[in-house]
Amino acid sequence: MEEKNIYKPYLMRVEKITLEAPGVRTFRLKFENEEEANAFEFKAGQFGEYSVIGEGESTFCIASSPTRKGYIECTYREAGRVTSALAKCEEGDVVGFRGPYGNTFPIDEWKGKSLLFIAGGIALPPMRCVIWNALDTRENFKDVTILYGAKNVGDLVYKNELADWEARPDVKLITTVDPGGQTPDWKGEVGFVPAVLEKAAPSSENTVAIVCGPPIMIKFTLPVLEKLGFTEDTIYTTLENRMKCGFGKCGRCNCGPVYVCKDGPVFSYKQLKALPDEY
Amino acid sequence: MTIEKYLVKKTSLPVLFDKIKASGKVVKAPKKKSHTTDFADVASFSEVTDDYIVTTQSAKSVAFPRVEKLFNYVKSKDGVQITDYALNAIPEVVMWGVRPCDAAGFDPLNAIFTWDINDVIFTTKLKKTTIIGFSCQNADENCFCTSVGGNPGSTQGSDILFTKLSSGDYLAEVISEKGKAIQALAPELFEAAPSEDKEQNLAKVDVKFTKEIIKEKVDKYFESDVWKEQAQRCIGCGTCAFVCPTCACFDIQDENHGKNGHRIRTWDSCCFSQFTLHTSGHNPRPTQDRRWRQRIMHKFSYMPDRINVYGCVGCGRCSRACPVDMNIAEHLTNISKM
Amino acid sequence: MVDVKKKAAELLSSEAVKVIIGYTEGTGGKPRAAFIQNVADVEKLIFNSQCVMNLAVYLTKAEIKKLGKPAIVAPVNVLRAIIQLAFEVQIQESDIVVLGITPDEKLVEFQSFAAIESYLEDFKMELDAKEKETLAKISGMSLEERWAYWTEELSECFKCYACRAACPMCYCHKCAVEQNKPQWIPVAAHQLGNMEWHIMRAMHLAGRCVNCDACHNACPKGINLNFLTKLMLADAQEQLGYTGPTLKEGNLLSTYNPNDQENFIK
Amino acid sequence: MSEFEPKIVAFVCNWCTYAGADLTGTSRIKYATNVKIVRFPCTGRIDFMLLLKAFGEGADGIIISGCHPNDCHYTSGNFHARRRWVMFRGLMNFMGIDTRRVQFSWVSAAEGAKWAEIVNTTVDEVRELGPYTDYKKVADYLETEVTNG
Repeated sequence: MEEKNIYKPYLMRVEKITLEAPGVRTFRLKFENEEEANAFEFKAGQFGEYSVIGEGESTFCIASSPTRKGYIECTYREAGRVTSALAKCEEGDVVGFRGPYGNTFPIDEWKGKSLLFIAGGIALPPMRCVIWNALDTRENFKDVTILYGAKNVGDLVYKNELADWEARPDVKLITTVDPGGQTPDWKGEVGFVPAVLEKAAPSSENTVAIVCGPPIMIKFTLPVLEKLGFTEDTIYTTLENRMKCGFGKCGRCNCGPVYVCKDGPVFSYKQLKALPDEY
Repeated sequence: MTIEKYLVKKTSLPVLFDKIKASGKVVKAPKKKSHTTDFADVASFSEVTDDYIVTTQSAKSVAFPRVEKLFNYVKSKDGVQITDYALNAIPEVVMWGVRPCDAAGFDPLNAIFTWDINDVIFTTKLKKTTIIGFSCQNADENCFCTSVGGNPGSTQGSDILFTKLSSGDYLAEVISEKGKAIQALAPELFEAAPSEDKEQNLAKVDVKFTKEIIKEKVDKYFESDVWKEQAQRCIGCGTCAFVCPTCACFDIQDENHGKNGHRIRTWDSCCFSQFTLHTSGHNPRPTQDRRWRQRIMHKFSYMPDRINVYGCVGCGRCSRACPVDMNIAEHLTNISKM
Repeated sequence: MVDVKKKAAELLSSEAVKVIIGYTEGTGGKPRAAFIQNVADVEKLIFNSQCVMNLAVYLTKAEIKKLGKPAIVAPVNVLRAIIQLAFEVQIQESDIVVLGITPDEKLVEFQSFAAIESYLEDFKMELDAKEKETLAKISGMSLEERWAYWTEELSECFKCYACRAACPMCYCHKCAVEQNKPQWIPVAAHQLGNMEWHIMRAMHLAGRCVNCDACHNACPKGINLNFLTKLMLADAQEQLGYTGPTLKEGNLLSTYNPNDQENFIK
Repeated sequence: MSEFEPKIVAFVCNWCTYAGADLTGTSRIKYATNVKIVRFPCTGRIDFMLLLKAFGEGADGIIISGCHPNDCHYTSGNFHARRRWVMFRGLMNFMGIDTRRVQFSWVSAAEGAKWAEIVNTTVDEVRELGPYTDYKKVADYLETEVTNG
């Protein structure tokens, strides 16, 4: 085994900061060290430990697609100590990154199938990597449908990209906001994600559904998907649990014997059903 | 290597001890402190005590200390500079007076820290540690090593194991190359093996259950009220985890000192209510019975399933230290009878 | 004990309470807390001089609250904690039944918290001779010796927070030591982290500590951390006229007297 | 060898002492430059942890100052603070933290001269005591220790 301090992060320069929604930012990070940049590889669905040196580490997925080389992106909402410190970072600042950790979306197995993405609120970022990965290799897939909902219009993240997807003829985008969250000029749907999904009724034939969102959304979306004919091994989600190390040592992310950091974060609905209720 | 047996006279022990000290190695041994008996740096053999069932804390801190600097950093206007952990500065340490249960505890720790990814800080420290075990002549009601596959004279994990014989002299079993290296410091002290049987000089520890039975039961009773019943009086401190020889859960924190700082690893415990708490306020293990279940399941189900080793060596430290008498042997015995 | 058991059985069978929080036989001759929900189990209740754990710590625990209305076996240290908790609005008179118990195991019934308060008037919260002696011994050291004593003593701490978990007054869901915006106290159990944790603990218990020694009894390392709170108690009594937990006045540090001493202020 | 210059941190209330210190300046009264002033809304807001942080970061002495009794902008903040300091001083002293290095005072907005005097005498006294290393050493623990149990 390589004798390397596994806790030592790569140093990354914040190249670009995008304010996505109140308190939600996307950082584009570039390696300080070119060798590290060249050696770095990841796949859609993996996560990392991002750190503000002096404040600590925080776990987020890698929100950019592996098809876009030379940088990684993360999107986070300001909440705890580390994310508050990240929010104070400016372009040009240096942050730490360890990773990539965890498993990946089985995107190679999905070739020739249609993809249905369903996301709620701040849960679009963990899915964005696989969306872009699919769109950058668009020829491998049949229909691509994205259903994205948030509490209100302001909370929708990646507004520019939503507009891109909207404009693309090869993507069907449905956006929705919770009742009362719409603005006068809102053109999308109004309603909760499960209801909008039921109304849109996308075909389940030869289709994989990728769902990510708050537990309550997941809880009500899965039955709708089953009703639409999706089976438990054609539905995928990505979990998050509190983590410190990212590689199965710190002892807090496990759901029963399954470690979200090692066996996840990507799980099929079939796997999810077998997990004890510890997520 | 095969185990080599020798006789080491009672009077030779201090000589051996001094030779080890003189070799420049750091020697930690059980020492009577103001309130407890624990491993500590000792100046001379006279400070070493043999009057203990087990030390209050386990020997694990030699490789997994309660605070570990992972690396240092300096922040400046232009960025950050990281000074990596100096692995070559780790000293050679001899742990003297380690009980067989404690010595066995390094196996599960090692399994955790090398699971797929090698934690070189831990493994380098362990590599540089020599364990001189002393088998047990005494046990108390909290001991249950024999129920989890150990025994009071087990050589597992030790580099040399001493067993006190009826004459007061010691049977020395040299188990590993590291043990041989210690022997080589004073080969003349290691005399021809005694004929006396080792077993009759060991403490008697009754078998209360087997670890396999516990695994079978806990796997079956994940959703059971037994966890609630057992955890009722648990007050959610971290004592059990901190005295445990195999508990490895940790937290990672940054500590600043002006522009300088360290990223450190500190002990943490699955019994703390905040251990799994998400920033959003959601807690996957919201109640103490879930946390207690995690503690037992981790040791007796998840670890054997995932890394092929049980996470309990039966030292009974958690039972002795628990402020509310959460006696693990009692709880496990009850589980085994379910 | 007979009348305590009888009363406990009555309360359970009439469903006046759902659980009796008391002491029972533990392992190795040690008593432990018991949560008795069946009349048949009332026989398991015990009381002796070893029952020093402060059961009041369970009154604020969510898992125990879920069991339903409790009756609690309460020697003086528990009674004091109940008064302090009541003053801090952590428990309501209607939510618990208090079964007072004397050192010779006699039942003392209380109709109200006020009755407990007046009962406690006969048990002034004062340091005993031995405690005073230890305080005097430490205070008698030179400044350097005191600092050396406490850094040595507290360096043993590995921050398992058993002291906090066993303390009936430490009921905060998120302790100040866990606040990390900003991080007041280092998380790590090194000298500074330990020193500041124990100073903070003592300060947050000033005028609230009921001197039950639960913290010290819980400490796996046997640290004399209870003498920090004992010192606070002695100081509060001597300098601010503090007498003990009460339902009437505010907490020591959330109230003031315009005539408080200020000989140290220029 | 240059003479030891103590580093003093002053935690002061906005309404009285900070204004008083302002007056010291506008009155052109000279006083020791060793002091770094940190302004708070009220002495009642000055947490005891701040003193420990100051010592940990290398302060040799600390001044805590606010409104005279009955003059508090918020009526009773200074009364509460006074009680806290009674208790905290006792604890510091008991633990061997040098309370001679912590000076409490009431300085009103009109007492520019008193502020100068408090600072000057505190600086002199702390200079006499020398650098405060006890607490700093504990705070530097991680800098010096490689391993610990």
